[in-house]
Amino acid sequence: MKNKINVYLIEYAINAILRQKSKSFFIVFVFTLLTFLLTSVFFITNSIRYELDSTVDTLPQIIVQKIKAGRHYDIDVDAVDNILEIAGVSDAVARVWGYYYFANAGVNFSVVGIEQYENQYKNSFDKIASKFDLSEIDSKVSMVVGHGVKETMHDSYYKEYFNFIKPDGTLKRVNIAGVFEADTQLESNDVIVMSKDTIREIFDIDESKATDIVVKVANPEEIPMVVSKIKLIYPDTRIISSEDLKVSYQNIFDYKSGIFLALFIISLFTFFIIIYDKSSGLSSEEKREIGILKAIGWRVDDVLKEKFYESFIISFFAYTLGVGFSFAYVYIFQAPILQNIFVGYSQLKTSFELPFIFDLQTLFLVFFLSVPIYIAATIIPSWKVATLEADEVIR
Amino acid sequence: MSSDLLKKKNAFVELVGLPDLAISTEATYVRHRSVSDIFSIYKDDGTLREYFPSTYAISHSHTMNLHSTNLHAIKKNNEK
Amino acid sequence: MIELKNITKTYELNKNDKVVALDNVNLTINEGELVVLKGASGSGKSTILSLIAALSKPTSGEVIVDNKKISKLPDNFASVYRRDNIGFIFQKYNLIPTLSVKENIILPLVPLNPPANEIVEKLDRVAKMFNISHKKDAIVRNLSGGEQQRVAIARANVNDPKILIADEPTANLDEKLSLNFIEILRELKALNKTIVIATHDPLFFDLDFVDREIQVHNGKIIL
Amino acid sequence: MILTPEVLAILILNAIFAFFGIIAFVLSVRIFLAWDLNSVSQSQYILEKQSFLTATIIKYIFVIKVPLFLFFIFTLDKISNVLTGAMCAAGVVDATVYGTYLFMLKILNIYIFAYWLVLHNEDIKHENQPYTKIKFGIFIVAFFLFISELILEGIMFSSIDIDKMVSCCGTLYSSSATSAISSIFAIDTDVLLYVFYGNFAFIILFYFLKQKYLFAISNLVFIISSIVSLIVFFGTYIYELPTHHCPFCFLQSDYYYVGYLIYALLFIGTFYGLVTGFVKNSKENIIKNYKISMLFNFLYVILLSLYPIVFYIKNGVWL
Repeated sequence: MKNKINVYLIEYAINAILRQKSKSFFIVFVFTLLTFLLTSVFFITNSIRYELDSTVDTLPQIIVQKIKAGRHYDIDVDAVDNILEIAGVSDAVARVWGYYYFANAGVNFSVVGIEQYENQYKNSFDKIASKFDLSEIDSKVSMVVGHGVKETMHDSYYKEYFNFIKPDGTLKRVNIAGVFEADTQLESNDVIVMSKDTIREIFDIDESKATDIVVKVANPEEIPMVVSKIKLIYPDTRIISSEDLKVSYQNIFDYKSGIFLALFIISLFTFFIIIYDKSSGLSSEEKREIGILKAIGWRVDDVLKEKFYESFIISFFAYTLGVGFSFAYVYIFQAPILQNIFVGYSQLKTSFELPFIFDLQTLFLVFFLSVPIYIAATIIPSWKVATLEADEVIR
Repeated sequence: MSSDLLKKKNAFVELVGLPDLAISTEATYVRHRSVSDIFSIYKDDGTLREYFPSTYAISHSHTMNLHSTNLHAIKKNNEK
Repeated sequence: MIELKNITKTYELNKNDKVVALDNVNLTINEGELVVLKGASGSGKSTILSLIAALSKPTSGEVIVDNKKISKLPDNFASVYRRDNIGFIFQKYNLIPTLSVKENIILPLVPLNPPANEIVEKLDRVAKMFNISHKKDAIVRNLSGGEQQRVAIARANVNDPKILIADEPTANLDEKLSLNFIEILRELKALNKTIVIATHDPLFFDLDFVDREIQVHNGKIIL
Repeated sequence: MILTPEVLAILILNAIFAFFGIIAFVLSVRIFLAWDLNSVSQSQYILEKQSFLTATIIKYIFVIKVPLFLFFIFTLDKISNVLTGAMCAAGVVDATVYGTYLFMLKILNIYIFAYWLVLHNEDIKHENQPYTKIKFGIFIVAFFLFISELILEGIMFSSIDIDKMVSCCGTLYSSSATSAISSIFAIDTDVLLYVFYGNFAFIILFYFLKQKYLFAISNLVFIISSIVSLIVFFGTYIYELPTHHCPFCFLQSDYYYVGYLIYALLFIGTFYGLVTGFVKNSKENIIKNYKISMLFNFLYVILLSLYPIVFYIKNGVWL
């Protein structure tokens, strides 16, 4: 058992790869492209998931929705008082929010209502919104919009205000008081924040109804208990905890990149069948070469080892190249084109930066999906080569 | 991500209380899918099929609803 | 030293068609002897060489080298035996054209993974011996025929084998180079190596340092 | 069904393993039945060539299998995020009835494959290849274990129900639980430690006596006694928590991945210990195996013993 690395054999293997320039180039090119694509998809999903995970903890721990006939329905505001009485609940707020479809641009805005004149909101507005005038949101009917919303409204010549169409067909004019900072585009792009009263007017929601109720629990250990109690009081509700959301994210991304992977595997195998074919068809040149090696004393195991080095070097090189390219592509160039799969073709384009995540497991994952499969494709051809009749060289 | 930016983002999410990223706004059920239900695809149109590229990559949860009812947790607690 | 006992070798072309390459051949070659196998192509000379080198196995009979039965060695051990005992000089040099002279010469050493100084030592010895030191880093493809021949001989000797086997060594050489080769052979013979040459080149006949000439005809040795 | 990319990758590699495994199996059967080194027939010659392919395939599977085993644990750890209640790999293993068997089968197979490779290396050192028939015979048996591992793995992943609550390792490996594993907690800790260190003392004794069979057997027992004592006693000191017994959690980054070191030491130490008894070997090789086994077992014992000692020095009490 010699564990020393045989430098001369590696040198020979590299020479053998370089000797077949066009074949090696083809393999490296396709292999790099495949690993590049796969790694890029993983990197993008990882970044998006990281973005979600880093903010999910600030969400309210529990969201209570009313379900009627299997569909989401407006919940009674009175429920807040009952929920507040449950031990462990530190806060419960009835929220009003919804989607406003802006037909001109063909997009949905997420319209979120907040309580007016609340100091805590003003503080956070200071932090996250620019061009913002406090007095204006207090005195007039106004809203703070995301960057994408502002752009879309501008395109339709709404610069100072916007006319919402109410369910009865009349218009509701709301002034644009401020814009959320571009930094938070990934979260805020399509959001409009305005007072609850204005929202109720636009969507025609009764004072006694709300979209959902968010509940804050001081001790996270108590969340399941609180959930079950709410469920007992209101059997017609669906209760989502922030823990559920996390699990749901993980599932979604795994599921989706899993499907991508499943499709990807087909192209991977096609490639390896080509490799198998290419490495099985030996030129007389190659046959002679192996014959020489065996005649001058190379064992079958030595030839196999050399062939293994060859395929390992070429596949590992291409793997590193592919991963390197995708690092640059995703994190330096922000994944042009491929990003579209994730952001869709909506009109409200966000421009955002994918946060840099170094995830060792992804690298392992892509490694296991490429290098061993490639080496597997070369096992049988290598064996055929290594056990060729050596006496042909002198026959 | 700088901690400053992270703080800003967290402040925004806390204000709005909606969990998802604004990267798919084509259909209501894609944005904030975690707080919508599996039927919400039909809200836009009864015959709608998933056809947006972004619903392919990011869609509403497939496993969430069973979970979110927390039936198991409740059962467990009731047994106790 | 080398003993072929009742060797028969048949090649199966297909199930019903067999070619008898060697038919009950007995041959003994002593240590330090230079033997020339003569005969037309297809007569069985090359088969004898490949049996001595354990490149192929006899259909029946035994090959014994240095008191060791090599005719039934498993593949890997046959290779080790060749590496330690046999130097090969082929008809077409059989070098790897894109490698340098140095890399070609050390090829037999590569699987052993010896320390660097051992490689340099062995390389220098044979490169000096066969007058190729000055071209050590040249790519083989760019060398002249004579130089390539010397590289091939250097490679065959890099492990200092006891037995040298040459298969039609002068078939691709002009007369001047062939005479050069014969001079080299004389030197090798002086080093007390056992040399077996298969050839039909008349230049080898009646040389003063050839110990024996053996005529092979239709798979049989004619004395 | 759980369709994460990691699980898919494992399944794909399993498919490749199965494909090559079947080739190796068919060839092994042929070689096992018809191997005759003295024959000069064409068929024997072909068999000799095929033995190279079989050996290459087995080497390939083993070389990929070992890092893949770590990746498998890695994956279980990741899936544990999705399964509510599971905090680490143990929860996932317990999520289905197949988990525990799969795990044991995986470890067994790694031992068998490693054993096969040692046998193979020894075999090809000799001109008459004395172990060829035995080693391919062993592979025929190993193949069935291997295939059942692959099938079991597929079944396990497909039967994990993401919506099902699973037990966290806290309830699995605690003295109050009633699972099969928990029965080991009935053993008195003192007795267990006597067995563990006593076992190790026997290993040292047989090392100096050079009793290779006894050495191998005491190594075999050592696998069991060390894993049990790891769960019952040493684990609690790694976590510095008297109630935490999980043998998987210390594979996580919170404990500096020390678990990989622990299991690697144990595997290498006991494996070479077993090799001394089960593979006929040249004298110097046996001595080398003795030394490797002794060294790694020694490091294992030292490493584990350090945890309680350091804890005692730091806190002045035992758990």
